[in-house]
Amino acid sequence: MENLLWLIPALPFAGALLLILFGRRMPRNLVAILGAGSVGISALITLLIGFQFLSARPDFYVQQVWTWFDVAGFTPGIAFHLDALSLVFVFVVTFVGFLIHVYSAGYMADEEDFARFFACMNLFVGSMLMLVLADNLLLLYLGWEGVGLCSYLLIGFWYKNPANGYAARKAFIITRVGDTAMAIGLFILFQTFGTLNIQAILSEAPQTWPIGSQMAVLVAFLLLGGAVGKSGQLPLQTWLPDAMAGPTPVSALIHAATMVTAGVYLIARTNVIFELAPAAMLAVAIIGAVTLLIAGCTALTQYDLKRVLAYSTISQIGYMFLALGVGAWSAGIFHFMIHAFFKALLFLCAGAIIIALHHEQDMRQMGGLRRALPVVFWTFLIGAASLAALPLVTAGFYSKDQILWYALAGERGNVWLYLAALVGAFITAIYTFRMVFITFYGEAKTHVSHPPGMVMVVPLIILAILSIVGGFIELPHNFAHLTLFSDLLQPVLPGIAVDETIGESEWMFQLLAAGVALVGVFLAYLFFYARRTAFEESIARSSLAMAIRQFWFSGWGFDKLYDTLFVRPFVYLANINKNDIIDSVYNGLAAFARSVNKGLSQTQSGIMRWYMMGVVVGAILILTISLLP
Amino acid sequence: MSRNDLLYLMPLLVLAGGAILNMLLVAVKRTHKIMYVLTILVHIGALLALYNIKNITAYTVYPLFILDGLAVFNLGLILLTSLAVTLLSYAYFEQREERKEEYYILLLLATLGACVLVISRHFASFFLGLEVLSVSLYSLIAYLRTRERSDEAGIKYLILAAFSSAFLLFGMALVYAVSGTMEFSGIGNYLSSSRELDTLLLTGFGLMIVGIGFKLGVVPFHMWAPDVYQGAPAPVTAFIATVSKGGMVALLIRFFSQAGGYRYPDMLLIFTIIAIASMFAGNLLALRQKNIKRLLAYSSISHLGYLLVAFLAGNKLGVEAVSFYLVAYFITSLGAFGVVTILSDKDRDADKLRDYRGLLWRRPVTAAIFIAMLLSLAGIPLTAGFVGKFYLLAAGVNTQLWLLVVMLVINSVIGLYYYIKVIAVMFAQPNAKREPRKLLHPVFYLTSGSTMMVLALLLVWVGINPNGLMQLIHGLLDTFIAAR
Amino acid sequence: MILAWILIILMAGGVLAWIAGRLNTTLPRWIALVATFACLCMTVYLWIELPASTDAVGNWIMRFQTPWIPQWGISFHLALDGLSLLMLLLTFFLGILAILTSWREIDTKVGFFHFNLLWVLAGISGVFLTMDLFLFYFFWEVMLIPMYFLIGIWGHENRTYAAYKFFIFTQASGLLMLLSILGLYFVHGYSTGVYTFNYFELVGTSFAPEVGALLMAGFLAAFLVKLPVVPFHSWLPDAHSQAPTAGSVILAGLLLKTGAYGLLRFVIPMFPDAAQAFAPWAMLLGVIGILYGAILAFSQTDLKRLVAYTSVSHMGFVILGVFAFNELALQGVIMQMITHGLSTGALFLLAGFLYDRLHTRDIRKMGGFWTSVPKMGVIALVFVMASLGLPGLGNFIAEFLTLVGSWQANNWLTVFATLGLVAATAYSLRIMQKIFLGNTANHPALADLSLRELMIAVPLVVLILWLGLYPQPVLNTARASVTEQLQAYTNPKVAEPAQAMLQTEASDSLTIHTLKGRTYEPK
Amino acid sequence: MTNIPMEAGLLLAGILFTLGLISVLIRRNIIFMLISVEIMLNAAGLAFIVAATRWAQPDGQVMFIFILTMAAAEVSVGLALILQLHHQLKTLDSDAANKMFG
Repeated sequence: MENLLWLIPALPFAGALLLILFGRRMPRNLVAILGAGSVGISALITLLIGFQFLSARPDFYVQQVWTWFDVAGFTPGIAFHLDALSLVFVFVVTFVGFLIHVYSAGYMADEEDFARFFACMNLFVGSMLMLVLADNLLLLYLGWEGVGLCSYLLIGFWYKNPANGYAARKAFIITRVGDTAMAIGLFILFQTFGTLNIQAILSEAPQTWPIGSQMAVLVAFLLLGGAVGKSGQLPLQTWLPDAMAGPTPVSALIHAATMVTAGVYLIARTNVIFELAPAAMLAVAIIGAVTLLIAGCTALTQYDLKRVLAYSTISQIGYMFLALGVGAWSAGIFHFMIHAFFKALLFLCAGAIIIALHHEQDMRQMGGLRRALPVVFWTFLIGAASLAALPLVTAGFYSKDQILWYALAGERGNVWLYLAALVGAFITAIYTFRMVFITFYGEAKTHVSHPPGMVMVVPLIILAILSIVGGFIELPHNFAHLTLFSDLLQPVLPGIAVDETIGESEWMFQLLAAGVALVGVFLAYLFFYARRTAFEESIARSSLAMAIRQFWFSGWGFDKLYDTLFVRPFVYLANINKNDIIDSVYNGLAAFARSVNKGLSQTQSGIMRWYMMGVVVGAILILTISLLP
Repeated sequence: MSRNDLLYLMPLLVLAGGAILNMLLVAVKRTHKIMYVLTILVHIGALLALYNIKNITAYTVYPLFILDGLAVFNLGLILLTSLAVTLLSYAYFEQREERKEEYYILLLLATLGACVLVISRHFASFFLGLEVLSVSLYSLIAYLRTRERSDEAGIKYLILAAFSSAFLLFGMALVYAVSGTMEFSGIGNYLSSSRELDTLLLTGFGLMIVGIGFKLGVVPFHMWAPDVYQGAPAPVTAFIATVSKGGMVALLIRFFSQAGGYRYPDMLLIFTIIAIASMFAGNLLALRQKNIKRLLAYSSISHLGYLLVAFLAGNKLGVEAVSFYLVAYFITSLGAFGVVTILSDKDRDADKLRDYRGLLWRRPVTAAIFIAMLLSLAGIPLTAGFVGKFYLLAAGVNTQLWLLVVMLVINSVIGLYYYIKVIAVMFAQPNAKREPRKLLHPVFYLTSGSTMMVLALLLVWVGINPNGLMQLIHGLLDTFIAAR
Repeated sequence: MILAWILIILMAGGVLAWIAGRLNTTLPRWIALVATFACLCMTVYLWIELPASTDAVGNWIMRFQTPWIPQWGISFHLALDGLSLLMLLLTFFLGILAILTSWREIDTKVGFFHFNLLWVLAGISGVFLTMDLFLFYFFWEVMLIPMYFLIGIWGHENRTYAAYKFFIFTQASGLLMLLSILGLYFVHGYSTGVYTFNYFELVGTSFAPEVGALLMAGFLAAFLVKLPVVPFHSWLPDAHSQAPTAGSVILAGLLLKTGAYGLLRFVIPMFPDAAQAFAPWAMLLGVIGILYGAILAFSQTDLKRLVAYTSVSHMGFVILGVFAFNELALQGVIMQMITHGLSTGALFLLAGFLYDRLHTRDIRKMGGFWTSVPKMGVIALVFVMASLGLPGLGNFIAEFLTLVGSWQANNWLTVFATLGLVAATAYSLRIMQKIFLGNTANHPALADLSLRELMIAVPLVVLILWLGLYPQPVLNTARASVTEQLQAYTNPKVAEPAQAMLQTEASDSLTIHTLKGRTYEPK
Repeated sequence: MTNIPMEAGLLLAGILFTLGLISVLIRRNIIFMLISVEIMLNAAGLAFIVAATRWAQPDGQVMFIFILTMAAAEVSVGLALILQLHHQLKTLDSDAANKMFG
């Protein structure tokens, strides 16, 4: 069965290829079937292989399809490596991917470039699978860049609006900055180990580098650079909100569920190196913590439904980074999976709303949709609850609680990280329910014209179920103590040691987390559902609040900062040098020759006596030279 | 004079006799065609006579002449070139209503003068050869007397040439006064025996360089060149560019090596300065020149500069390089001026750049030949000019004249600009309406055309397979051992 | 002999095409196509038969030598190894595309055009094949003149200036190389008494360090200008943008590669000491080229000029890799030569297709073409992605190998070179953005690619994908050459006795060469 | 004769030569220029004779005869050209003959 491994990425690729070549001539149904079907079969194969994997419990399956190239002992293969970690990712990618494909068939039904959309989506799924299944870092890099390309293509899907194109370009370039760091990391790894095979590196790294060695830290930071770029973390997060220019299923699949978590995958995949680099671990945790706060605050102020979700994604990935940073590997991955479910769900719901309201994305134009779109409302509510981590019933609670706990009690955790995460959880609850209240409650402002069809609703329901049920496979040890998920990951990701002194009081912190979430919901209710009191109003209207809101709204000014620091100087430099200053050196030489020519031409005056003078001068010069000693 | 002397001087005697015969013929009846054929026959006769003595080891006709490999080679070169000029001349002069017969007499005499230069080993023969050449040239340059430019060119050349001859003669006199001999080898012996150089002697050499430099047209004695090239009829220009300069180069090599000039750094310094100045002045002056004949004049100034590089290298390789380069340069110049000759009409020579506009589309073969010639001047492979330049560089590098060699390279680059400028003009779109000029019967162009074809083929052949020529030069120069 | 036939076919084909051009305008095209295709077939045949001909000397698949100017030790000496073979394949492949793309574009003086085209190809093939330095210089120049005509006659509005610039730059640098060749010739002659231009004999010449440095400088001048390396690049944008499409394809795809080839074939093995001393500077030049070219590319509004500057940027990787002196980097360089030839060639072809339809190269006048020309858009996308180094396409393999290799030689410069990838993203995406994305409102609908154009573009796509996913055949072919060029660097201790042998057995350095060639055992 | 040193004779020749030289440079009339050149040539001839006297050889005198002959030929051609030029330019000013330049 594991021989079918190669089919998992190959099928979406094949679908993409067919769609690129013949898509324009195919009927729409066929396009949709081909697009969703190829991913669906991949999902099925994943299930089959997954069952076999779970029952046999090998450490991993490896399948080499061919040797990519072989130069001076550098022999990366087109080879797939399936272990528990990749299994989780493959599962999420294929299943969520399949659901979103199905959903898209409805969502994009009126689009002209139906085939192009599915081709890109399939290409994306294939690349993403390549990324998570790669057995060496170079192949991973292939997938890594491949998903970047698809992200570019899909953000700019509605290419006729130049702004979308620019957003797509921004996404590509900023992630490329991170990729560059990652590439340099690969160079070092190759130089040190003579291979880029992940397993080989991971097994040799501890022998080569002592803990905290400079090289390990350097490599870890470089890989982190790549991860940060892809996952929209500080300082390379600015592309992700703009990426919402793409169709909503794209946002759901690429910019929420899968691609943006590639950074998480990368760090988890190379956990051994990070374990060797405590400084990098700390950096991961801090980046995560800071990002989740900044993005959360920004999400509070946004009015574009998709932008709120985008910032929320950044923030949630911040949690994952935080988890990875404190060494809670499986907690991070767990949150990734749960996040994939509920965030995809939220995006798809948002998509349903947007299409229902004629591509209206501004929340201020929404309201009262609870009645008009009941299914969407309920599923959205489930997703929102999960995002806000409402205690006990939602999957989000279980995954986030774990992170909070390890941020404090893990051996690398500390109070500050915990506090950041806790505040983040609070903010999350507020902006999530702000969204719910503004969108679904209050009076209806826009008429619903396009209620979603079955194709769109079914994936919503399935994802909603997953957003609740998903959490029950991993429960805290003082509460049913179910560790299916972390057991699965055990061979790949090291467990985390807990500081025993705090360990006693875990329940207190769980309660605190739950309380914070509930308070957040309540606050959102106060501010955005109920009529505001004068006091609340005065807070909201105070100039300080306005300034903060403005600052947060702009994403903490990062765009402006980068604009002035990098983009403008680059464009300025490029533009003033458009005609290539070096060229003028050569033109100057030519001009010099011309002016000499002009001067010399004067000597050819046509007057005979002048010529004679020349002869005489020559004679004098010659005599001088020959007679001087 | 012994029988052998006569045998060895036979090429020159044939030329002289031919000139007299022509003269007599003119007196009897003026027929352009017969004169033309006779002149060709005289050239062939001289060449046959030369072929007869090709395997000599240096033979001295005491005291004036020496016939060695260098001499034979240059005689052959000059005779062939002169023959080519003759062949090109017919169509050119036929369409002009002047008295054209005397032209051939003068041409033969000028050739004779150049031949004398090439084989002389004595001031007297040097002077005689030079003057026979010069005086014939005065008339040749001003031959088309109805053209005002012709007269201007003629008078300029006359006064300046006489002026520089005076320098040359005065220099000779000083050298003679000090050394007591007028034979080159005798001067060499004197120089090698005397410990200290006399001021008068140095002055003499310096003044001689003025005279020689004038004839070579190198800086700063080059200023006559463009005016004379422009004013003279195109075939005569070709003759000046080739035979007149080539004869002087041969003489310079002989004089310099026999008199032992390579031993004196001052002399080398003077020639180095002259070489570099000629390259730069020639090329820079040509840069924006709109008149093809002037452009070629400037180009020839710089080419003489290149030639001096190999001359300064001095050893056998250097002399070989000079000889080879002369051949390449002769072919190329003849070809280039030949094209000008062919394209010229009754009233004026085709010397304006705009006359060549779109030539590649109007007259593709002529244009192709001209392009080949220009590329050869620029030293691009597949042409003789490339091998020649390669030879020069090899000689320079071999003697490690790095300064000169680098200057040569820089100047080749500057030179490229104006050569390809002419080429670019030729493949530009032709002007919309161009009056087809009144031309002679095609038969008249047959000889000119076939001469040009032969020259073009020769150019490419030497460019691709220079073996034969190199072996010939190598073999002939065995009898001439250059001293350095 | 088959090697000589390649040149003969091309040259004779050129002359035939010229003559045929007087009869009608289609015949020259077919003649040119058939001639080039015949050469391609021969080369492919050689490639496929490669393992069978291992009995040839060392890693040299084939040789042809006949005296030319024996007095100077010049012979008409052709030899084929893996590197040359790959370059020839590229030459003829792009040659065919160039002919096809001119099918409709060129309608004046068709015969002469194809004469020039075939002679350029012949010159380039000669450069890739010849193992005699005089002959090398000969071909080096031979390829320039027809190219000059191609630009000067069939080019765009500013063609004369561009043609001058191209010609003068390349000539100037070529002459410096000629000086070095002569210097090498005499140095070798003095020390061994054997005066020859034979590459195999000259390659082991030893000289004083400063002499080596000077001689190398001459060679470098020619190759760096041709490559081109900033600051000697300024001929390139003009020449590329003004040339007709076929000319641009050949310039970018092939002519630049002769510079890279020269570095690999001559500079690296002949001047190991001088090259090592110069390496940091060379790599610095490479990095400057990568970044400078990218910045300039970003600001261009003339599509062909933009692509031209991307070439400057990409060629920076070549010199970076060459002077890293390790197999990874060199293999990367060879891959880069091939893939850049294909991808940039393709971009120029696209520019030609667009020019054909719009009669402008100004990207400010374009936009939103995806709607009407989706096929062209997809193909453009592929090559834009190739140009920014997307994995899965050939250019990625090239750039990655180059960078991995150069990392081992110089960390900091590699970091900056890698930053070039970001800049590459910026300018590459700009192409997509300005031409295919954006508003369609104020543009006429264009016709999508015709069958002929698809025949040109699709093979390129297939090849670039193939090179990206399974480049091993190419790498295998190049491997032996790469190890040979690096002989002096990889095991310097072994090189010493080889040097000694050379002096004792100078007349028969061929045998030593053979020994060198055999040290590598193919797997 | 023997008590006159050679240098004196050469000095005389030199002075003559210089006079001719200066004259040719400052004259604009072509005929005068021609005459001045003749003076220079004759100065050279004088120098030859002085030199021959020093070595008691006839060669110098031979050279002088050659020079005279040549000068005569030159003048005859020259005068013919000058006539022609005068016919065209209506002047003998050498500076007027400057139609070709650059």
